[in-house]
Amino acid sequence: MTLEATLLIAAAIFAVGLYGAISQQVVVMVMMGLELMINAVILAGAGFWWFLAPDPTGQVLLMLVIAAMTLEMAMGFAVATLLHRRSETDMTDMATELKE
Amino acid sequence: MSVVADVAFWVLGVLAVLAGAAVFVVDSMARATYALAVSFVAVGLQVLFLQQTYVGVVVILMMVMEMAIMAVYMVMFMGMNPALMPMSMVHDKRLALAAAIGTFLVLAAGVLLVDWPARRGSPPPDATRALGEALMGHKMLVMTVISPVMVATIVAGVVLASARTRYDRYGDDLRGAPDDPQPGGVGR
Amino acid sequence: MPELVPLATAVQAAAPVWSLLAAAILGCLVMLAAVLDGVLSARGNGAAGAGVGLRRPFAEAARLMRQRRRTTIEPDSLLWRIGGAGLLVAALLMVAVVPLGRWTVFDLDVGVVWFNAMDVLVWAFVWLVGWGANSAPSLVGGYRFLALGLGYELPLMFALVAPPIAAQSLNVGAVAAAQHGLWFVVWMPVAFVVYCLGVTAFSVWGPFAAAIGADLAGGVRAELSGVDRLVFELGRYALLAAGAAFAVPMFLGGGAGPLLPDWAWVLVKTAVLLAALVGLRRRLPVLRPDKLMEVGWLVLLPAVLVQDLVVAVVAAGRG
Amino acid sequence: MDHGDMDMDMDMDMDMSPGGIALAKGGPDRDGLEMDVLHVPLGPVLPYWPAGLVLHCTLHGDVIAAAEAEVLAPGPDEADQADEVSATGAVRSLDNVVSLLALAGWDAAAAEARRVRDDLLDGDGHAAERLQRLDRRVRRSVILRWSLRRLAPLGPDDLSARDLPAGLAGDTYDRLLAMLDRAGRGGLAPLQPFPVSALPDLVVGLDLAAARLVVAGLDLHELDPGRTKAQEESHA
Repeated sequence: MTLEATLLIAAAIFAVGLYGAISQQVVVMVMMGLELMINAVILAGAGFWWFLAPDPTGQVLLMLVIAAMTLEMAMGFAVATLLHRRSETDMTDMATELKE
Repeated sequence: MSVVADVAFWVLGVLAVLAGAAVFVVDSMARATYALAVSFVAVGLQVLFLQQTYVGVVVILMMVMEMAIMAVYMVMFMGMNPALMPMSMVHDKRLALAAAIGTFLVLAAGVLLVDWPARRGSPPPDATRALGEALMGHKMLVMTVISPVMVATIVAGVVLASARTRYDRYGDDLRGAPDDPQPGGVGR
Repeated sequence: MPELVPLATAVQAAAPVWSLLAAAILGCLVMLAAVLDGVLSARGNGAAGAGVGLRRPFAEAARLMRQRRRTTIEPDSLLWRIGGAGLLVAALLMVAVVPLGRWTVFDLDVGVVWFNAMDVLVWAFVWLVGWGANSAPSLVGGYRFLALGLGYELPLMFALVAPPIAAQSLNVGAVAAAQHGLWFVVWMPVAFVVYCLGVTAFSVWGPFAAAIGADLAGGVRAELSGVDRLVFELGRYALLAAGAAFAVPMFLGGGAGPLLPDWAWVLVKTAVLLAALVGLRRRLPVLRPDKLMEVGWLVLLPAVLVQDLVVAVVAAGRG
Repeated sequence: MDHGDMDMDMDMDMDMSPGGIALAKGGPDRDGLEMDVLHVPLGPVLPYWPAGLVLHCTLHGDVIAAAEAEVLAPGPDEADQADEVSATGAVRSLDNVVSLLALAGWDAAAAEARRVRDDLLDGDGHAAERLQRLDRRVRRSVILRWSLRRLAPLGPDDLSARDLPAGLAGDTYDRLLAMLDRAGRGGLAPLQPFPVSALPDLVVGLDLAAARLVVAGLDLHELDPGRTKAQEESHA
């Protein structure tokens, strides 16, 4: 239960999330990859707080990260629904209207 | 006592990583979603071990509810029926794997090589009360920024996602009874 | 290496002996609820005497134990089993933070938030039971439960917020101790009613039983048979009992009361509230999720927010 | 950035059918999304459902997107139907009241209605007085009114367009009260057979729960199969 252990686990989760975010084709699965990455950030933040700087006001950053994760998910679903309705597909490759 | 805590911490860590990996390996959408939920619960418990009880329990609370709703979206968008079917819609898997392993190695090297400083200050006796007073005290700005952003997200999410808005229900002058196929609960 | 003082004491108290005792008490409450439900429905159907009602739950349990398990085509049996057994686990985890007099299995300083996290687990478990069977009625039942959840969850969360505001702590023991003068149920009636609705809702009971409705051939439990069905039913009773047990420290003054010792008062109050909740089942028609959604957001939520405002003003006033 | 050697190792073969059941096809949903289409027949034999009626529903989730009604039995033979019409009329109306109350989830009132129906069937003396008590109890329930109000409202023009009897006017709550009155009056004026072809568009757009409440509220005694599919093909 040392700082290195916490950060190693967080790095592993981050790597898994990165793999998912890059390799998956479906918008919803990419979002799950992003979720895992933010999850790793939360764990790393908690580790830093406890082992390095247990400042009373330090945890507010984690609340901010959790809020950011929720917002990202909500907007992700809204965009995915819009995408699904517009172009009948949710594959990231086909959704390339903005690309010139 | 701390030996049990150490073992439990490591077990939860490995569980979080394996459940996270399972999300992209497993075939059925429901299993992928709830593997992610298990990964989050494991991380939440780990944060609990790191003495931030409120943050840990809130991570569990929020993520399980989010995964319940995400399961609805997964089934809706992926269109899979509950049967387990081979589903590997990935592209350039090797590139992704290489990137992921590379990142992990870089991060692990950083973690192990940097000599982390000693701890500055001592943890507050009651971390939850400290968090509460911080949120309501010096860090009030965080609350005043997050809440309007959340409301904006709710409104934007509904506007983006819904196809049939109030002008379709009430007509252009927004008066009269809504022509919904089924009546709502409050008579609007 | 900084040792973990606060958590160690919390986990220390969770020696296995105490958790077994908590499980046993929950088991007794479940039996009380099942017998009471049997008697009420027997009397409701005009059956002869209460004897029939008394034996019904045990006869039903024996029948389900012997019944061979039926299965469907391509079920997701892993998730199906997890969902079925999960209700009992969630109920046990809820009871862990409830103080029985002086003893608590898991005296967490954010016990209220822990209870809320556990009742959100029930969302996942009931949907998994619906999903796992791979059959249309049970899948529709699972989605109905989520739709109900969107209606009752936020009011329930804000109802759970009111007592900690007055007690100025999220620890369940502290909330119970803060009611020595006046019980919270007296000056937080709206929060108490919404809390009881929430408890009935997350145990898929009474007016919130749309997920197992008769119009869906039993909805989520349509394909459950044998031991799975028994575990699911026990889970529902256990959730009802756990919800009733948690209401005692939150709204009904914990162990406070004349004559009897405090742990006895906790059990008596839990049993009384459990009996009231069990009585709800046959008396009210079922609330359909699409109807409840608007009522939840436009009626219950503002009411509970006003209740929280009143409690906050009083708590601030008292300083 | 071009994709370079896009090694699409997509191995999604299209004709997968796990367990021998074909995958659900997608269909355009009323919200512009693409929803899986599920064909669920609300079968001839179903609790709280008129006997012999089969409603082939096409479901988007649990919303009925399209329905097609059909009557299995060729139609009751005239012999047994003639004699005790009044008792059967009232008893059948009470059967439908039992169905509606049970589908609305109100077990206590459904059990009481079932007891009143049995008393009425074997001509018990104070069945009428119990029916009065049931009627008062149903009218007093606020949640039942809130639950059934404005569900499939039928105005006079809707009724004439679908040539339905005038007794079915109003929404499901009015029809429930009308059923109770009809049972109270001894069901003297039996409704003429219900044209099954009118059923689908009453039900389309509702979810399963609301649809079953509406069907139970229509007080279906006899079903007029109208022209069966075979006859329609021969005419087309």
